[in-house]
Amino acid sequence: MAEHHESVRDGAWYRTYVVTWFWLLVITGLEIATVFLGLPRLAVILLLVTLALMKAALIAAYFMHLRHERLNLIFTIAAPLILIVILFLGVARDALNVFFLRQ
Amino acid sequence: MPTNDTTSGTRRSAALLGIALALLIVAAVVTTLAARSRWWLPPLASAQGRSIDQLFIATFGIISVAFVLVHGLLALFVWLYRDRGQRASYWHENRALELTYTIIPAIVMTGLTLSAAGLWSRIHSAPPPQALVVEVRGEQFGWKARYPGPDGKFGRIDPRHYSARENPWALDPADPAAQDDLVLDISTTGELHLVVDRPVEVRIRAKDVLHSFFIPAFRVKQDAVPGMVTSIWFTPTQTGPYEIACAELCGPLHYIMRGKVVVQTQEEYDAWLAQTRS
Amino acid sequence: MAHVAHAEAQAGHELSFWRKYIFSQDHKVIGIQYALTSMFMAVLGGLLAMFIRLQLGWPGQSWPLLGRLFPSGMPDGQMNQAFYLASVTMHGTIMIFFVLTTLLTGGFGNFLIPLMIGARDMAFPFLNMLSYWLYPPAIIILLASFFVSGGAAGGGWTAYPPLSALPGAAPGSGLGQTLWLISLALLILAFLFGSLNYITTILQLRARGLSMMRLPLTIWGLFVTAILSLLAFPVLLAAAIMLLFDRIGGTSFFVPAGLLIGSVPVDHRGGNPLLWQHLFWFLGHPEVYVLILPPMGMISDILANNARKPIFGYRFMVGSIVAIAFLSFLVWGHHMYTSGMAPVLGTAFMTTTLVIAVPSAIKTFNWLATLWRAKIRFTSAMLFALGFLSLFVTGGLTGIVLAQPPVDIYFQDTFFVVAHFHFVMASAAIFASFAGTYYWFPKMFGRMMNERLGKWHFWLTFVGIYATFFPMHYAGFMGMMRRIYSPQIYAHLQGLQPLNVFVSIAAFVLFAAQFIFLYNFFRSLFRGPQAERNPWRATTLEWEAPSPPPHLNWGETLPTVQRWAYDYSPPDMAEDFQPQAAPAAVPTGRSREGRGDGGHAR
Amino acid sequence: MSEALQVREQHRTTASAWGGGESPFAVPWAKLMMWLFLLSDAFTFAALLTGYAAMRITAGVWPGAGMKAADFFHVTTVVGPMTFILICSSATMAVAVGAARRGDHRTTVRFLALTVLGGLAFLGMQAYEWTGFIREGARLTGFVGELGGKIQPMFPATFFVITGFHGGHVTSGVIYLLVKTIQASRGRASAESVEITGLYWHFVDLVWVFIFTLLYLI
Repeated sequence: MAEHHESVRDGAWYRTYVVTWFWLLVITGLEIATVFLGLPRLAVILLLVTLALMKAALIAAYFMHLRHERLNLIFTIAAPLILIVILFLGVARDALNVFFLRQ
Repeated sequence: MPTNDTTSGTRRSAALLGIALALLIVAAVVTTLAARSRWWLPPLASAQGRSIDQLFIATFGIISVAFVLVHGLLALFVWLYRDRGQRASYWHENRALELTYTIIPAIVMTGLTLSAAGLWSRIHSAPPPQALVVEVRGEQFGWKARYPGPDGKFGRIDPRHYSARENPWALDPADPAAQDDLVLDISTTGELHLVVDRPVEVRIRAKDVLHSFFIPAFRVKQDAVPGMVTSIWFTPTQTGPYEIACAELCGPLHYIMRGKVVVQTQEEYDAWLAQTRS
Repeated sequence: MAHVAHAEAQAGHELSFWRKYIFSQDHKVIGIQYALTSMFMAVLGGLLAMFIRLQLGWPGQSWPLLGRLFPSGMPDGQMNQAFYLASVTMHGTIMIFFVLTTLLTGGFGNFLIPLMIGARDMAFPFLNMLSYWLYPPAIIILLASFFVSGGAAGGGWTAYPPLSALPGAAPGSGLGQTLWLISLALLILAFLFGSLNYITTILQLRARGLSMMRLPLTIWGLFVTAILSLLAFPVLLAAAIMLLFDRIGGTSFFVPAGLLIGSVPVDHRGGNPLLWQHLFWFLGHPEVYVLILPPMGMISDILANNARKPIFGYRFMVGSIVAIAFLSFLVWGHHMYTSGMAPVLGTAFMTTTLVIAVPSAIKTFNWLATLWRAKIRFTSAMLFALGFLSLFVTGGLTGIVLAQPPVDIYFQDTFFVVAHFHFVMASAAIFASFAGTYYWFPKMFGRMMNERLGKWHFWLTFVGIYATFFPMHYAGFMGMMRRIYSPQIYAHLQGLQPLNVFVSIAAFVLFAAQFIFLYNFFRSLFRGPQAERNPWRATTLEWEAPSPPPHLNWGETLPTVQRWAYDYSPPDMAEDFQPQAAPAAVPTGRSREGRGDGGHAR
Repeated sequence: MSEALQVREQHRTTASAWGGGESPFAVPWAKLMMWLFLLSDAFTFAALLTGYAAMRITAGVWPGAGMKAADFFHVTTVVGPMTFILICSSATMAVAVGAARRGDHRTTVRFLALTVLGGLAFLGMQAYEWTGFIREGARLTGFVGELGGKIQPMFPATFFVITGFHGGHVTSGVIYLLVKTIQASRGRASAESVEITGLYWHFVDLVWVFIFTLLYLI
């Protein structure tokens, strides 16, 4: 039932995983380095969020095999995530307002 | 078979429902007209309330038209198309019709959005510089108010100095600006005094839980949120006494959390202030 | 598929009574369990409403007889404030979460989904059983809170902190509030299990030929509802966890520094009460669509069936369900216009809220167009469906008033809001449930309900609802606040009392009328005439199965679907309906334009 | 529409992926259900993290004036390695899934066991990290001791609640994996069920990516 396309030849089928694993570690290293580089605050935040999103994408795409699923499943999983962004933006914008109205 | 209602049963149901829906329209119109004299918005006493009432009346007109239209059509259809042995038409798609009743509501809603957005931003604009500034505080279960002293400054607050009798506002005695602040209990002994035709900015605090500062006659409502100072400004236009209510559930005695506000002329207000301070 | 094989193996031997009726994995039994439990809770929630109306109609009046029944809540027969607020809170909580959500998705959803899509059962029957069996413990915990010290939660169904976070703030904020949170968390888990099942089942287990654009709108409503629950309830779960930590662990998610309860300083600092409102309404608004989308679907099917006419504008109907569902996640802030939320967000939320009016209008006019040149059969189900249409419009229109922040300044937290949501989501959803019960009762139990009693029930309920809730608009105009124990001390609310007395009496009549339904329901259960397979001559799949359907629903083979769900009165056919699974009939004459799929695939 | 057209339309419907009778995604139902569960769980974590963001924004300075979150944690010595271990366990899980798909039971069991070890190591280090943080004065209610007045009380509270919630997920994941390992060693775990276990485990890792970034680094 669980037939999937394999993108790598037999014998080296774990290569994708090793490569993914390697990149995840590299990005983690970069993340930790970013904190200690003393960059401007906004740059640090942007950089860290970008790196985190990249890691998440790697995990979902390769470890969770999302890349090898049908496109409609990918959309089904990814589309609702936009709501998280909306929730975050709404709450964060209002939290800023609360900050300014603090007594 | 239960589906085969007798023709007279269908006819009776159709007639009843048609008449009921028609009566519903009549009843809604009649009671609303009757309600205008008894059960309506309290008499208006603020400047911004005019625009709010106008927007409300406009919206009310729009929804009344829609109410009558839909119920009228419904009454008509249940009567006209009751089962009389005819065959229903196999008609289930008409792009032009559907687009019509997509676009018309869309236009109406756009209009409402624009007018309401304009009014909303006016209500929440910065208060004019000559505005009177007062603070009110909601607590279980009453309202207190604070006027700044002659220095025009509100003193610092420190909850550690709270004392129900001596220092109900928890003013910090170390702050010189706090020495001359005027604190009133506007639920029991005192009243919130405002000046007619002079804008007032009310800063709203909460001592314990959420409350909501509600003056029906001014069309003013703003929650008192613990930990922050919300504010609202408006211009009273009629002298006289009005009442403050709490509109946010704040505990068992929420229903008695009432306050008093008095709108006076500038002279009366000055006299009151001088007398109270002394 | 694996589960079917498993289920078939199970069907081979007789199940014990317990496995068959109590811990059953059959979706039909679970659906009926959900429905019956919800009915019990509805009576309870209704009773609480009667307490509220008793107090508001005659504040200060003593009722010695009731006082003897409820010595703690009504000492000397006079209701105390804490008991009043507990009634208000529990009425809301029970009706929204424990009645309507469970009845519509748990009851109708469980029963109808597999039958209407031609499946043998849910994708994961065991999870389905688990979902139901989280519900009774949640009820027990919720009801137990009436008997703890301080009584049940009294902070309203929205449980705004700090009132709900600080045990000292009110009698109901003690243990009662904690139990309320735990009970709700259990129920959220039940909804999550249910939603997982519904979505998977509808996506994966549709019968051959039943494409998404051939689904009956009931299934569309339930499907989209399940998605809403799946995505929105976790947010409330997270908020409930935070509130529990605030109450038990001493954290301060929702409690800022410097608060004093009486003159006792509160030992919390750093929190933000508005955060709860955001998270709560991020669930809360989709939740009201959880209560209205399944009714919209059910009503569409019942209208089409009894009008003997295809539903008008099927594609727009599906589109508007999806649009409403998506928009429902973007409008949560319209509950917070006066809360101290940033004004710019008020503008944004007003815009999204008014946009929702458009798909709602599409649906209303499509229903009306369905009735045009129809052949209407006035069964009890149809009467309730038409009643739904009226209530939905009446309640929906007042939503346009409330959506505008400047106007909402005045109406927020007044009885105008109470009237609005009692029309649009409470009454309308209850009408749809009644319509659904009259319509699907033959399929559920194999017996017919009494139509005469059904009509009496309809007329009393329809008139009762308008008499109860329409005058509440006027109380709102006057500025009567929600959740107040008595309006008597306010100058602006003088002259209101006759209105409140009228509303209370109407509410009592309305409540009493529901016993006609209960009598009809239980009498028909045992005494009703036997129902045939397809008593309403409907097109959808559930009517292909015997009444009541056997375990696994279908015989040897699953049905194959040939056409869309609304082939009523097709031209050139003697019958005025053609079931979805009926083999293609040989045409008798001229060309048959628009047949087959209703023009969807083109 | 003629009869022929109708027949053709029916063929087109039944031939489409969405035409019923099969999964439109070509995945087994249990796998779809796991994906949906993870989606819903993502919203729980998102709400918690949004709450955390609201706390931070409202507080202004975080965790206190002139301090960084990273000052309180052993980012390079403990939290970094924790992240490393979780990524590794995710990789071993992926290998186990790949092996299960090929019917290579020995490799499946071995790598599942490795994943369990990774999970346990992660939990152990998290316990160590919590202990250290508590020893510095962190409590659920706020900091105690000399730092007490200078640090936002919601700093330790959000930390404990969010990492605790994640730790709970890891713990249930370890139990889930343990069951799967035993089943696999007896040859009773299907490739599909191992893959579904894997999805859950990778999700736990994926959430940690955000927790690591938002709680420890930013």
